[in-house]
Amino acid sequence: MSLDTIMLLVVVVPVFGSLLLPLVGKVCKSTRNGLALLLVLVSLAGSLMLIGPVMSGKVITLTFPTGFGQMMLMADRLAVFMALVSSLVGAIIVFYSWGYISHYENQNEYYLLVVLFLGAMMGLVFAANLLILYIFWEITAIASWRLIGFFRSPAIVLRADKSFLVTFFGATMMLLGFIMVREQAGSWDLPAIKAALVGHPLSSAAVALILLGILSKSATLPLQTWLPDAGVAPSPVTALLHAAVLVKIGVYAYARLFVVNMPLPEIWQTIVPAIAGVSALVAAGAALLETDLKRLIAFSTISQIGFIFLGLSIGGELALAGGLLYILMHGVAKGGLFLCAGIVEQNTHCKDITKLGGLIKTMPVTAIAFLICTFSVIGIPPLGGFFSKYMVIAGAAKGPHLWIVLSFVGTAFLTIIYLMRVFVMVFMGEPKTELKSEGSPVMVWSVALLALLSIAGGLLIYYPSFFATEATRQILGLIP
Amino acid sequence: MDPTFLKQQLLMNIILMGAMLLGALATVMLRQLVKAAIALAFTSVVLCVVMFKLNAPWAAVFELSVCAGLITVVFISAVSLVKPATEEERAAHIRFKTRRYFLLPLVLLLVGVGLSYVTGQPLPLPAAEPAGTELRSLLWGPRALDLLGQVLVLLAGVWGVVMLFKEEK
Amino acid sequence: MPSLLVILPLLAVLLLNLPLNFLRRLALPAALLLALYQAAFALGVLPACCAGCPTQERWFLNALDPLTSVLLLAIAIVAFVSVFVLRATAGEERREFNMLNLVFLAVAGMNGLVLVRDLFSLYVFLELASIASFILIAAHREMGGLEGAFKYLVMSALATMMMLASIALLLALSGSTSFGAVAEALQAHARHGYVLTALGLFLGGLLIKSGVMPFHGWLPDAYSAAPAAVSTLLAGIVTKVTGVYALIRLVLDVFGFTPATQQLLLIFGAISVVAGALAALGQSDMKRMLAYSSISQVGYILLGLATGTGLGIAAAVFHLFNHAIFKTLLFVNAAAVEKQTGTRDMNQLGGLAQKMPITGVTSLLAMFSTAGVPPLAGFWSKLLIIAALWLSGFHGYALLGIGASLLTLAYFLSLQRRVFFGLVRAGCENVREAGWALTLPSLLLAAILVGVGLALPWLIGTFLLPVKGF
Amino acid sequence: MNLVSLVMPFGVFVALLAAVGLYCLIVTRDMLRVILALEVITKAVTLLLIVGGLVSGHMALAQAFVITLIVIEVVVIVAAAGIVIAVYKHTGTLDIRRLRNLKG
Repeated sequence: MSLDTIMLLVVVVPVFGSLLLPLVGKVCKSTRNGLALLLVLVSLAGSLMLIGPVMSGKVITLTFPTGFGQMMLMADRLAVFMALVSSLVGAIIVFYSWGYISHYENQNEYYLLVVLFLGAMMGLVFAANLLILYIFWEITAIASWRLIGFFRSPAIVLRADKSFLVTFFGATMMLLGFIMVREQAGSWDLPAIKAALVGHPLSSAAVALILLGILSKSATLPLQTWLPDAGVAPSPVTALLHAAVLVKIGVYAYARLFVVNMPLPEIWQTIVPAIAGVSALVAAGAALLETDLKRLIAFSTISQIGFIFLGLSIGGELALAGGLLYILMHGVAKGGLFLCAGIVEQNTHCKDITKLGGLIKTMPVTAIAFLICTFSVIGIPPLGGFFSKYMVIAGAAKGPHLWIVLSFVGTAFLTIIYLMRVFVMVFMGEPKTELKSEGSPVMVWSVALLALLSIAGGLLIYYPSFFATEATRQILGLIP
Repeated sequence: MDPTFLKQQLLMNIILMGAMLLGALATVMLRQLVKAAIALAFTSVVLCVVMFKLNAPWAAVFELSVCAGLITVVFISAVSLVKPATEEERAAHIRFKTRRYFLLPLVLLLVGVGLSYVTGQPLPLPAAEPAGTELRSLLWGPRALDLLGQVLVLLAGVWGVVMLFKEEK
Repeated sequence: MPSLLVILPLLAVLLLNLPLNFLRRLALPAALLLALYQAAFALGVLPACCAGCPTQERWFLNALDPLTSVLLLAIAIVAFVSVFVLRATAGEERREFNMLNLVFLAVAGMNGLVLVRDLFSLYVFLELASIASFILIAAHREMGGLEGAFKYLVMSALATMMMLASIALLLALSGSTSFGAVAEALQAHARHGYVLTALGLFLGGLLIKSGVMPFHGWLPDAYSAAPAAVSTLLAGIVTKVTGVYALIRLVLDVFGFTPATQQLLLIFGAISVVAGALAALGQSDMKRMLAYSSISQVGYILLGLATGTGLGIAAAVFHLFNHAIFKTLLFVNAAAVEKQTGTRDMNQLGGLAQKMPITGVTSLLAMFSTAGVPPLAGFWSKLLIIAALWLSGFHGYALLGIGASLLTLAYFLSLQRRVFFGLVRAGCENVREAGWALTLPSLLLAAILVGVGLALPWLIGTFLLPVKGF
Repeated sequence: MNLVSLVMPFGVFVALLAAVGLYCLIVTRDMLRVILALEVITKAVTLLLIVGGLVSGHMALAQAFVITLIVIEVVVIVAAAGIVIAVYKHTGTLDIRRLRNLKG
């Protein structure tokens, strides 16, 4: 099998395979669950197979001749890195769903949407054409809309609609920005655009419009409002949406568009980090005041996304590599946090942290997994989160904007406070609710796996950081 | 058509069209619908005369038989299905008529005055019809498509009558 | 033979009404067959049309071009579907037969309208399609239908009088009413007041016919009060052909793009896009919301046309086609919902997606297509319209169009939330999927939407010629 | 002689006729009178078509148009009358203000 076929399969198998799931589900439920996982694993396996070739410096491309000119899929190190992160976390989430979602109705719809979402994510990652990027971008929005409204009560559906409208607003603005790019560069294809834009920086209006789309997707100020509301979704979904994939779409698009292909004018290297800084700080403040467990973690996500944006936008090899590494580490750790929250919610039927307590006694594995993931997000060595945070801050400190760096250091301290507060209130102290035992084995295994990955990410930091550094060098054109 | 001939005819035509306008006003303002329908028929008859004078005999015949005749019949039968107005309604109609129609003369005056100021660069007359073009050959030749359309429209009218007028059991 | 498309419905009407009892039962299959023939014909000539091969026929000289064949295809599809809806909803057999006859006549009128290249013949066929629709709207003789039909009739009569007056003026100027001769005469005296009066009258009539804001008063009434099959036909294609298509055709072939026409189209288009969407947002009757949505989408078509570039025109025509598909689909589903629950009031519905999965999913596809969510067909047409506006320098209007697609999504999400999504409402527990006569057309239309959407990047170079290489 | 000055006197009367019809259409509250008003406008347009034929010298063409127009006009009027009568049977009145059921 040639490499471009593998790349195509990584995208096509989950996207079209997901459509089969409801049909299979009508016949046999366990087959459907297995098939759902299998589809995601195909993506994961495909991404793994692509590591070798891209690390040896290859860029895999696949072009379709169409009426819009060439349309391209492309796999470079950045894309493969991102595909690996999302399919890895995605596979764990689907696995966790086996346990979690079995209590609810509409399971067919659930698996269809989750797998479709992951497939669209793969398509987005490998897209080297603005139109393809946009199409997959919107498919993820549709899937997450239905997933947020999964429980269907009026208030929940209203919030789902709200989040869809906010992201759709951003996306349409981005589309207008793409049209402007098309007008300026004469092509929808990223390589062609890159070539055409050498020496002609992109117009600020186009940058601002595209940035609006990116910010809305990654729930960054001022378009962050939908994300805490989206916490009404089933827990694995919020984990998927927030932590692992959805918000990273925005980040990835930023890297793909503005770091790799359309270098930004100097001024944006101040504006974007500043937006990220404000967003991180405000969201951390909000997290400090929040008492709803899932909303709190959502605010924490908004805050952490700021770090990734800082790494990607400030310039410099170290910060950029740190930003990429952050995507991985945050995805794993935040996914773990959400899945733990899901277990807590399902067992106690309560999301209010002031009404919880002492759960460590009956749920030791969940509690420890939560603690490990918390440490990773906070950035305590030797966990994975420490290295990425260190690289981002250190890289940013080399830059000219000390005040931005200081604000991020402040945010990092706030992170320690609000996350430890959650842990203490939920798992330590006196039990305030009826104590329940651990969740189902599948769910507990999933969180334990994510916690182990967080540890492994720190102990074996050499491999991911080597990958991230290589990807960065390719992005910056230091190697071919 | 000879323009001087037209000029001679113009006065006559203006008188006729004045009569048409009066007919139209009567159609619009007469209280009883039957009378209004008859006023419309009168308007049609005058229009028919105008057409004759303008050298359009076939169209005039159609106007006379169909518009002045058939449509009036349709109208009067429609009106006859409707209960005659009560005393109250009549009184109300007279009261509102003056209030509603007092602007009409003003509007007409404005339209007339406005139009009489309109002048423009002269537009040349198009080439005249080749001699010998007859209505018959025209209708069955180049305009046969319109005839087909007419047939279809009449069929639609048949179903209109069937579906809208027929008493339901 | 394009003239068959007008003659066959006529023959069908005449033959089916011979006094033989068994013929009446053949009406439905005949209608379906005719629609299939027309679809096959349109698809068959489309490649030749795109290649620019002129056709010689006595009545319809040079009638076949891409615009015409796309419209013929859309007419065939919508007619096909509404015959199904008629079967499912008409009730009494006698009435169903009468309505079928009128559908034949309406289709003949639309086909003729699409094929003619003469102003007066255009008027004749336009009236034919309109008259058939008035009667169809009033067919059930219920108060709402009668009211809608009367309003439509009055506005439509006014509009056709305006057009006829314009035809008379143009006849005096050019001595002919064929498109070519009139266009020539118009070019010679482009800026004369007399010509501008004629143009204004004609465009005004067409704008009323298309239901563009602020001349839309009749449209929501006619759409919402008509019997289900009729509103499907009306919203999907009749008003689009009699209004929007005629506008596109005349602007392209006769009137030409002057800055004045461009401004006119842009302004009315923009008003319709925004005000239509805002009005839709406030509706609680399902079909009324769809009607306002229709007004808004017509606005997009006008915006695309107004650019006057090959890209914009192709996009406008494509959107017209898409609109025929997705709006028909939505009206079919509205008919299914009304039939199964007995109401169109969205506040009394809820959670129907669980009870009527096919209706729910196909509606969702149609709504997303309307709102311009990829990868459905509506996305591409909207993208092309916006891109055409932007590339022609109408940046404000492009921004407006993009913003309004957000409004579109907002009102459709509200519809979706109130009717299909959400918890099953009390009183809707026993609702089941409507019969195959309604689900089959839904599935067919949804398949077209998705198919065209997915295949468009490849179709675009073949069938939307001016867009090639965009 | 030119086209504008030839059409002008006729044009004025056509416009006046149309104005009468339009005015009535706007102010009347009687459905049958709405149809009468439409008829008046139609008369104006018929006259304009004949004038158009006259000044362009294509009288036969104009006559063909007028004949077609008259046929169509009759059908429209019949349909309108049918609708009005049906409404009358429902409501017992011709008052156009009763047609306010559909709103929004």
